[in-house]
Amino acid sequence: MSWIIDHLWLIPAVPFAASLAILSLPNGRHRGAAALAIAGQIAALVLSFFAFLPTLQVSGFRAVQNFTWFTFGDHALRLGWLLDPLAAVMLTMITLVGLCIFIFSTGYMAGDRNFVRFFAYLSFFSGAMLGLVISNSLLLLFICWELVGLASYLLIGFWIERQSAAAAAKKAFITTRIGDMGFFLGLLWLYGRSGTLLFYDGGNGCLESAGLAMLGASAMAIALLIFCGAVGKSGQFPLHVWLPDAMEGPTPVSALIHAATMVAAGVFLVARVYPIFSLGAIDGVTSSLTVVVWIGVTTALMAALIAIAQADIKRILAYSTVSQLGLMMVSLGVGGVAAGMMHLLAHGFFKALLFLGAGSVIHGCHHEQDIRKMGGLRRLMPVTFSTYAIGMMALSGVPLFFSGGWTKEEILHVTARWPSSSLPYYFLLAGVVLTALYMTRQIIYVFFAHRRAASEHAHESPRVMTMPLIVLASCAILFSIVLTPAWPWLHGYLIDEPVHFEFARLIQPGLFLSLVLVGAGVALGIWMYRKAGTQDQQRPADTDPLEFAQPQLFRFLQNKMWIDELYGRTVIAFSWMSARLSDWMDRHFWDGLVRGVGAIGRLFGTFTASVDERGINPGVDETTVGTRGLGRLMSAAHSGQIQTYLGVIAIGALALLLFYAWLA
Amino acid sequence: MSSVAFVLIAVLTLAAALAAATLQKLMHATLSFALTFVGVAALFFLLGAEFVGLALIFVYIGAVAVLVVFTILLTRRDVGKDRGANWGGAFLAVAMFGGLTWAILKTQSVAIAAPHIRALTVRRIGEALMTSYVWPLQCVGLLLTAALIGALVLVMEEKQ
Amino acid sequence: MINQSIDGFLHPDVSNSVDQIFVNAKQWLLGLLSWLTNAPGWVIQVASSLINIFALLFVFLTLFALMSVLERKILGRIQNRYGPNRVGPFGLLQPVADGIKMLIKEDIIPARSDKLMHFLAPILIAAAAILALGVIPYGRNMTPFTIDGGILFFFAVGSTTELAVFMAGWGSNNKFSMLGAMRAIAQMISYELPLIITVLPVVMVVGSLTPDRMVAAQAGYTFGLVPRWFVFTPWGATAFILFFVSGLVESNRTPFDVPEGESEIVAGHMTEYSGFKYATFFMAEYIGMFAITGLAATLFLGGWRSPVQMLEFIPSYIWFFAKLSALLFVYIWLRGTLPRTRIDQIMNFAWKFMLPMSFTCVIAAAVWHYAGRGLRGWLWSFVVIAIVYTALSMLLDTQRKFAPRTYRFAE
Amino acid sequence: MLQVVLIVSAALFSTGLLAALSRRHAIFILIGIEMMLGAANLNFIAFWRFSPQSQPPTGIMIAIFSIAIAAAEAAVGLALVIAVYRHYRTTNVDHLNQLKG
Repeated sequence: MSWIIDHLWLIPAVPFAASLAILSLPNGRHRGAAALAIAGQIAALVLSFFAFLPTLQVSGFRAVQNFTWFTFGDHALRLGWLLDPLAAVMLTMITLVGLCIFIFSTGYMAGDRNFVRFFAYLSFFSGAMLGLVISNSLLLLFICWELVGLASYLLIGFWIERQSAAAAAKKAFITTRIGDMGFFLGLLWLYGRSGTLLFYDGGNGCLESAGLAMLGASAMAIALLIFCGAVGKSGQFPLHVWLPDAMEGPTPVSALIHAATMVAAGVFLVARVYPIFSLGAIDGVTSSLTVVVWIGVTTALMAALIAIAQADIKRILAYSTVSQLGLMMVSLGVGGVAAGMMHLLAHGFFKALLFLGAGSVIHGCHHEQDIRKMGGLRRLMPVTFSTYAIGMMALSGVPLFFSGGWTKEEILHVTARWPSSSLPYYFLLAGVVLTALYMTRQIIYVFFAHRRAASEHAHESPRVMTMPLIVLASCAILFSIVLTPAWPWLHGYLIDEPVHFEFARLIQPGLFLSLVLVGAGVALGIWMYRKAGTQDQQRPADTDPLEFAQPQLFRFLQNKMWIDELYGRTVIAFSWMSARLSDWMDRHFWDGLVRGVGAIGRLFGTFTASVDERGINPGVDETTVGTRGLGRLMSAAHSGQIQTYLGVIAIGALALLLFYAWLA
Repeated sequence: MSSVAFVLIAVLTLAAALAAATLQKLMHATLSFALTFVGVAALFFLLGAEFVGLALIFVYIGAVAVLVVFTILLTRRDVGKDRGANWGGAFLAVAMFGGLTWAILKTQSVAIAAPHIRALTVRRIGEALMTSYVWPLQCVGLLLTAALIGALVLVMEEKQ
Repeated sequence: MINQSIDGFLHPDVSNSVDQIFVNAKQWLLGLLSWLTNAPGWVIQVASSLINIFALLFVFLTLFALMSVLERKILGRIQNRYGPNRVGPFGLLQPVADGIKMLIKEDIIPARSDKLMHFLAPILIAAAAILALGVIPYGRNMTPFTIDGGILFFFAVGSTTELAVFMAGWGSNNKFSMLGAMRAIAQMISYELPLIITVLPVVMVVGSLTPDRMVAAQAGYTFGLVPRWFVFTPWGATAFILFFVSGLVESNRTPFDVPEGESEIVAGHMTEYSGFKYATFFMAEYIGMFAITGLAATLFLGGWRSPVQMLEFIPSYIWFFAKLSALLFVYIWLRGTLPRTRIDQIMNFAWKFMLPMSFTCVIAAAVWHYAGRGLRGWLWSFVVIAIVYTALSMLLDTQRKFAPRTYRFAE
Repeated sequence: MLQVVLIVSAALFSTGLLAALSRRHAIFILIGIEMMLGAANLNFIAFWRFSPQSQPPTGIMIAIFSIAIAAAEAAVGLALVIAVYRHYRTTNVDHLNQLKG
């Protein structure tokens, strides 16, 4: 299977080709579009699997294939493909989750008019994301990064006729662009310093010792600029505002792009260029990593808090995603690259599961997304409920059986040992409690309690939607096999360490602590929301218990801590003002200049016109008259008789013949 | 013997050609035209180019002449009288013949007798066609296909 | 060529001398002439050609006479009657009587006809038919005129027939004649393509345009049993059938005799001919038939070669004429069996079926050659032909088109 | 000897020219051109015959190709004549003077 290493580009190329093929289909060909997209995805999955195999055989496997894109002067701009454990696991996760979501979408989007377009975009996204994962060049990664952003934009605004969807798409695009600006500057700076953008290039890449040595003191600034991109893409504070709004897109999109894969790209990026971040680390701490930690902590806690007060099922999950991404960032920041990546992978499975479950719920409730209008779906949608519960427990970090529990454990473990400060550790512990709390709240609202308006006529989703749920739920559980501390295979695989089985490591004090914390969160949730949705003492039925108890706090959280409004008043207002100013300048100042230049031009034009009129025209006229006369004379020769022409040709040939004969 | 045959055939060919150029009855002129090419093919035979001669008969008698008679048949309503003799054309033709003859007689390098040559077999022609001339052959094939389609399109009845 | 049949009835030398008896006779005659007159070489050459020509004319005019009476007799048997049996023994002198009748009949020329063309047409058509006979090998060393491009000569001369038919039609200045001529030319042109293209595989496989080489290429026996005739290969069998059908059309024989369909257009281009000119047309038709069947035998049936190794002592020309007679019998048999087709059916058949199948034969022959000319090639070329045949029959919807005719009656 | 052949060819060419120039029927102009082409072919063959032997036989090859091209030309030319006749109801080139200047 080594040929796949030489043809790694095939993996992203297949979904791209599928996307192009789907775009060329006429609008009504739903079956064809779905078949093409799923076939492309299956092909990519198989290829990814084949690419995964060789990485198992050699420890520290890294296959690099570079090529020259173009040359300018002495410089050659080189791009390349890279296959290492990090890329391999990402490939497998993306294609597997993607396949589930593609299949789910055929059910979820079944009645949509723009079904074909949807699958073209999905395939396009898949190709771009796979390309991003296997890039061996920061530039190629950036290109795919932007393509992924484009796919995200197109899919958020998929229901383009909705005002809110269009606005959310625009918001997502612009917000992430702010981060990408930093990323691009970092990229340029890196190129300026090291002269290459290839990660690995036989010792000359920018992540290898020679390249890193050239960075010197600017490494921190470069790292932070690149981190800007990650902040934008992964919805970290302060650029997290776009991600909850992105839930305007179809639910499978939210599951695939805004939960499982694309938003994880920021984390992946940091993990990929980790050598730049950790350059010159003392005891595993650098200033850039410290920034990463604190951003991550802020995001994790803040998003978890906001999630408590949201009513939209998808929005809760979106804030949960933001929070989990923050968790991953913390893990990376404190030096636990493997832990962060493991959480990324596990999160990819269970968050996709949760979103698809939410999609199933929404589908069952006739596109109602407000959890306060649902309830009692447990009996109506048993498959969705059970899989959703698995996802919820994985997200909350219930230990032992759920993949999320092990990875969260790992992260807490790494964070506890961070030498700079122990504050992040406690914040994360609080985050654990909060996560359990808001997930419990959501489950109670949606699946327990009694039925409300939207769930009166709910129904279980079709086979094609529940099957991916079951697959993903199985993944969320089975994935934990390679995560347990007793046999931390994935950990060893990612950071290239030998793995051996040791049952004793399964029993740790941290495990009991998190069990207690999760238990506390769940218990708190059950206690707080036991009577949610029903009238209780003075509280009306449609009021949240928390809102009743702490209206101020609840409003603060419900309005997302007024961050959007803050941006509205500051950044956006400032842009608005400057735009107005530019407009005024344009109208009154620059226009005047342009008009003045125009007037000069017109004056000159008048002059030339008169010259034309007086001097040139008569001359041309005369010439025309002469030409016409000549033409009339010549046209007499054109008798229209073909034989005359033939005769003339014969005369000419004869003359030529005689001339040559005479010469000879 | 061969020179006697040559003179006979040349005279026949030229007489047929002249008939084709001057006969008033279109059908007779067409048949004279066919006869001319039989004569030319016979000249080819005498010159040792059997294959080309046969191909000439095949193409001109079997195809072109039949096409011509068909065309005459299809445009039959138009068999009007020619407008008298065209002395200009005749003069030009005679002048051309005179000029060519003068040039041929003047050129000393063409006053040679036939050398003895190896018989030209079809196999040699075939080998040449399939080796050195394979691209021209393909081009001619393409040209013939194009001509076939073009001719069909030209004569196809326009759909009202 | 050594005759290998030792255990035959005749000694090989005797057998050989019988086989070459005509060749030796001609050599002896020429030697005699040379000795008598001491004439220069070219005179001998002309004399040799003349001997060939007279021999050809004698044999084939006799055969024509024989054929005309035999055809009538066989047709009679097919129709459950006797046929001519009054003139001479078994009616064998019937053609002589017919000939005399034709000769002494009044020769009528239409007043407003194109006299020259009316006169020239039968001559040209007979000349073309007889010329075509010249290149066929009738026996070992018995090819009247060995031309390098013999096959090409055959078809070049054959294509002249179309012009002659046209001359007859035009020169008669008769609507029926013209219509008949047009029909004849249309179907002849249409079928000339498959006729020539089915010869191509043989030319390709043999690598020569000379009929003698083609006969030589079919020498030998597979397993000492089955002769290596091309008709025993899939492409050869297909090409032979296609060639045979095209030959039927080229000689305007039933079931493709619409140009002279008497119920519609009297006698086609021969309507205005009578007497000896009519007989000439008649003769030309038969001689054209001999030429086509002779070529078919040469190309596909091994020419003058014996079908069984044991019977090689029988002179080669006897084998050739046996094959010729067998094919001619099929011609007659078809005439007695099949009804006449319509002109549009003939045309559709030519362009939609015959032509693609002919091209398939060329491809199949190439496949046969490149797969080693053995059993493997045999199977592969069979597969090619079977695929194309099946596809064509599905495409052309033969089930519907060639179904029994349905009739509608006027009310 | 070559001269004789060339003179015959020149005569044929001139006759073709005569037909092309003096005939009024469009078909016969074509026929005249065909005769001129035939004369040219005769020249090619003659030059091949009378020159030192070359492998491949170039003169023969050119003649073969020119015959093929002439056939194509005749087919298209006659189709044009038929199309013209259908449109103008005449094949007399004297009446086909739409391009008169």
